[in-house]
Amino acid sequence: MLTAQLLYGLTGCLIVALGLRTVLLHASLLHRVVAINVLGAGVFMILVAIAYRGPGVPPDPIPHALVLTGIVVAVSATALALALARRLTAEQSND
Amino acid sequence: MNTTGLLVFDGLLLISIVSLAWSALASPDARRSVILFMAFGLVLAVAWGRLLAPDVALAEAAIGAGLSGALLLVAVGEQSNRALQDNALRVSERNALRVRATLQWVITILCVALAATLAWALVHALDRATNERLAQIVSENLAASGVSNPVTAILLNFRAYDTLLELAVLLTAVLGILALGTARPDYQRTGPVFDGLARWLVPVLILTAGYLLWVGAHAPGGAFQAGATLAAAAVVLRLAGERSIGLPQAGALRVILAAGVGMFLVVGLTLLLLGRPFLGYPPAWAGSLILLIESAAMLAIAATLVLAFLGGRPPAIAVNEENNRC
Amino acid sequence: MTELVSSLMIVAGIGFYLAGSIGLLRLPDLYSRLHALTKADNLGLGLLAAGLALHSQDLLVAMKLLLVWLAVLAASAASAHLIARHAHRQEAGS
Amino acid sequence: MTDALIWLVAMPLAAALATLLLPRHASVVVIITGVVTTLAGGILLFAVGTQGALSYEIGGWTAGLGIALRADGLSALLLLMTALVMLAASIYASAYFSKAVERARFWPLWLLLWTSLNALLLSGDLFNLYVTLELLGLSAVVLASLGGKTAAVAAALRYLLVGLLGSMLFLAGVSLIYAGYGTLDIAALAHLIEPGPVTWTALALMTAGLLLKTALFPLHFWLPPAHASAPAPVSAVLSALVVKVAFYLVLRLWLDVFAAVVTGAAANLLGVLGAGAVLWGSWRALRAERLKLLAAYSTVAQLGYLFLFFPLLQALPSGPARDAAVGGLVILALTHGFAKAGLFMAIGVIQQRCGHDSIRDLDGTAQRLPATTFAIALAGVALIGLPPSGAFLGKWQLLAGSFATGQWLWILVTVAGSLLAAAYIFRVLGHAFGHQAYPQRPVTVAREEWPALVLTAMAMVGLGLAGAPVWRLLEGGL
Repeated sequence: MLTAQLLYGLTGCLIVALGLRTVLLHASLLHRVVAINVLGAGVFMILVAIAYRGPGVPPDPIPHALVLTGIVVAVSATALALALARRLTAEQSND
Repeated sequence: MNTTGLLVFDGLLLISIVSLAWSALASPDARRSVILFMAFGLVLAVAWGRLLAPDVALAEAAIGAGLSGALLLVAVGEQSNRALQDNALRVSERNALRVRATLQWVITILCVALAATLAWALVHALDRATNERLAQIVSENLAASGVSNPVTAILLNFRAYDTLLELAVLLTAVLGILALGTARPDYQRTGPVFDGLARWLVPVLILTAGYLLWVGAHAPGGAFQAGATLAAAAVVLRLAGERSIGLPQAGALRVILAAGVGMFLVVGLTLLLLGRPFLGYPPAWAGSLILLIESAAMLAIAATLVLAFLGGRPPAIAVNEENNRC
Repeated sequence: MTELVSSLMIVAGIGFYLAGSIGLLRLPDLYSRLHALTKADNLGLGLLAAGLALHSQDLLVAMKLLLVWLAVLAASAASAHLIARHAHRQEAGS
Repeated sequence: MTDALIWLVAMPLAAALATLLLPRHASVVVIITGVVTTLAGGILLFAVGTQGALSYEIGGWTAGLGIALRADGLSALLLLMTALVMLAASIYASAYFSKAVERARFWPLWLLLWTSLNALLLSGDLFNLYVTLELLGLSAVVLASLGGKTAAVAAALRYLLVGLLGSMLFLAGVSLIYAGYGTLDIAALAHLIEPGPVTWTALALMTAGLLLKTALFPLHFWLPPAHASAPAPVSAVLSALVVKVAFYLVLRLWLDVFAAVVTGAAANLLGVLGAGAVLWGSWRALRAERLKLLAAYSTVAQLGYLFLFFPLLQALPSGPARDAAVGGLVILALTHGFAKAGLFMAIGVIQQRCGHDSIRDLDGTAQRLPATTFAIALAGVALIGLPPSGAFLGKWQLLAGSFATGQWLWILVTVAGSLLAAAYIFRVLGHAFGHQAYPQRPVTVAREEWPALVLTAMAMVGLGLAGAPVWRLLEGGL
């Protein structure tokens, strides 16, 4: 086990927990959207840490590909959440 | 570099990542929170670079921090967007506040427990270190994949089906955005300084997008990074107050949005009808087919991200749809 | 020799960054903060890029670093201008 | 033959693009898709029945390096149900949305949802499952928001956040699995799996994510508002299919992939949550003022029954008794799918024709919309679990398994839940039968009323009679 793998992997775990806490705490919608992105970044960090093989050694490319997919999915979901919030504001002001 | 130096660097990097994440989540001010989140993404990109994941670093900087940040920032900037900034729980009574404080503690303890469990499992998982095998298989098959960048080989050949569905996710999101509302009003023109910047930045960004798309075959890059860069060019134009930001009219726009999934399906199903497996490229053709799919995907991704930034149907589409009404 | 020069430039660059960051935290108003940030950081990045270019001993890498510096220079100049103008207009408005 | 697997995903996806580019011909495209997917589903079911489980390696890469699609009895049955329910709901939707602009927005998203349902049921790769879950979640959210009013948008937004949290937890579990086992392929993983911190934590994370998505009590809070405020055809598939495929994934993980490491205590926990769902969901359905809310809470309760099977299956030794219980579980899930889809469509007809869905003001509906009222009655019989509905067979197996393993608690819960279901169904029917003159024709608005009628009849008669073949298909499967 490499020190860097461990350091980055454990930080990933911490960031997941930080994100989850804000999601569950009924913060404002914006904070929850940011928090889900942070949570995702924590998971991605775990994946990238798993892939690392030490300096000078080519890393495992599979987690990298998974993280790339995950980043795109996350931005799609964020964009949709913001569009829904915008519509909600519009509907509320109509009521 | 010596090990101690690297360790100090890792330590500083991780401390700044955690503190940026914490302050982005803890800051009550929405705008500050978003800006800290963007900084978090950028520092994260440095971490990906440190862990020898340049493809991820590029995507994180362009999409994770850049465009997500821009989307969040423009949403926060809309003063009228109350739904975004209202607290979900409108509690004013003291009693409710006390309950809330207890809840806060329970959730915090729960999250600490989660972090500990995750860490415990991860340490055990890293101890086993069994995933050498699959990385080995990837490098053995790389020659037949049509590209020499292993990440691109996985995304567009070995696990191309994931990417097909991922493009379907993007399509779903953009159709949702188009269904939910109309675009935000145009910005005012920003004046000569920003115009000057935009005038040379936009061509450079378009050029960079083309380069990233092309280089993805053998070095870090690819359709997603290229698409995000292309979208960034349109965002710069829009911020400069341009009305036309490169989006085509309604019909052509629909074709572009469908192009990412569409090209994938055309290639996959054509191969299927020719007696090969779905998306089973012949090795001799693999490189060209991947570039073809990636080019279409880049346009679809760029158009999707731009529409997400606009926040809804551009005026042209909105008018077109009204005419269709029965 | 080049190694020494490049290291000195990198250290000097970091020094400018540090000064810029302290300025951002300690200076009293927005304009002086902007002033500290853009000037010091642009110079710091320039020194850093030059140091790294020397270190790499490769013309292509040096060109890329130069491009990075120029891009940041343009972007920070334009954004500092926008921020300052916005602040100025708000002051004038209120 | 195995090409049917990829066509089941490619067909609705291609149709989504076709309806996006050619909105004028959308209805034709959708009906063709429905017929073709139903045929493909039938062929697949037949093939699985005769040849056993099928798999298809995408791109020709061996599973592990690439992604494999897999179908066994369980997934083939659910695929066919998906095709039938989606086909019926599509016909209903073409009548439900009256404006061209509404339909132009609806069809591509509808077909993307359809794609994700099929892709999820066929996927043999953990990360690919994450992507299909996101596609499912996002398309379902957009469709649920098409109602457009404040309530619908607010519910959709909450639905989106819950769904995202669920898929992120799932992905965290997948990451741990990859770290520990070095593979994402489900079949390979099933052979490698062994007890330990990695496996337990990963299973717990993935299950937590999926329980959020399948709305198991007490994680059901998002479901009633989202399902009750969506357009009726969307509510139908949200309740009948979308939560059901998330449940399918729990089943797949617990009984197949992770079967070797699941403990009795964990299965009991799911059972207790299921019991909570049955009682709470049924009680809230009884108290609901609106038909749609009643149907949504009834979904919470019906999902609860499915989770009651977990402690039984854990306790039963493999053999005919356990196979019978698995069959009962699947029949119950299928029956609920047909019945609930039919119920929501019938409610949709009432809502559009009467302008409301308030239960108290239903008087005379039986005279104005006899076929629809009949569909509600049929669905109600299936939800209560009376013979000859498939649910009767399912609940019978639930009771038989509880007797066999001495787990008396589940018997009490099942009986109490069924009595509550009878109460809320008869409350609706009691209001629906008023005193007005009968019309000339039983079916008054064909395209809207027939789909609900056919689906609920499937739940009642079709599945009641088709019990034996279902059991044969599942034999030795899980």
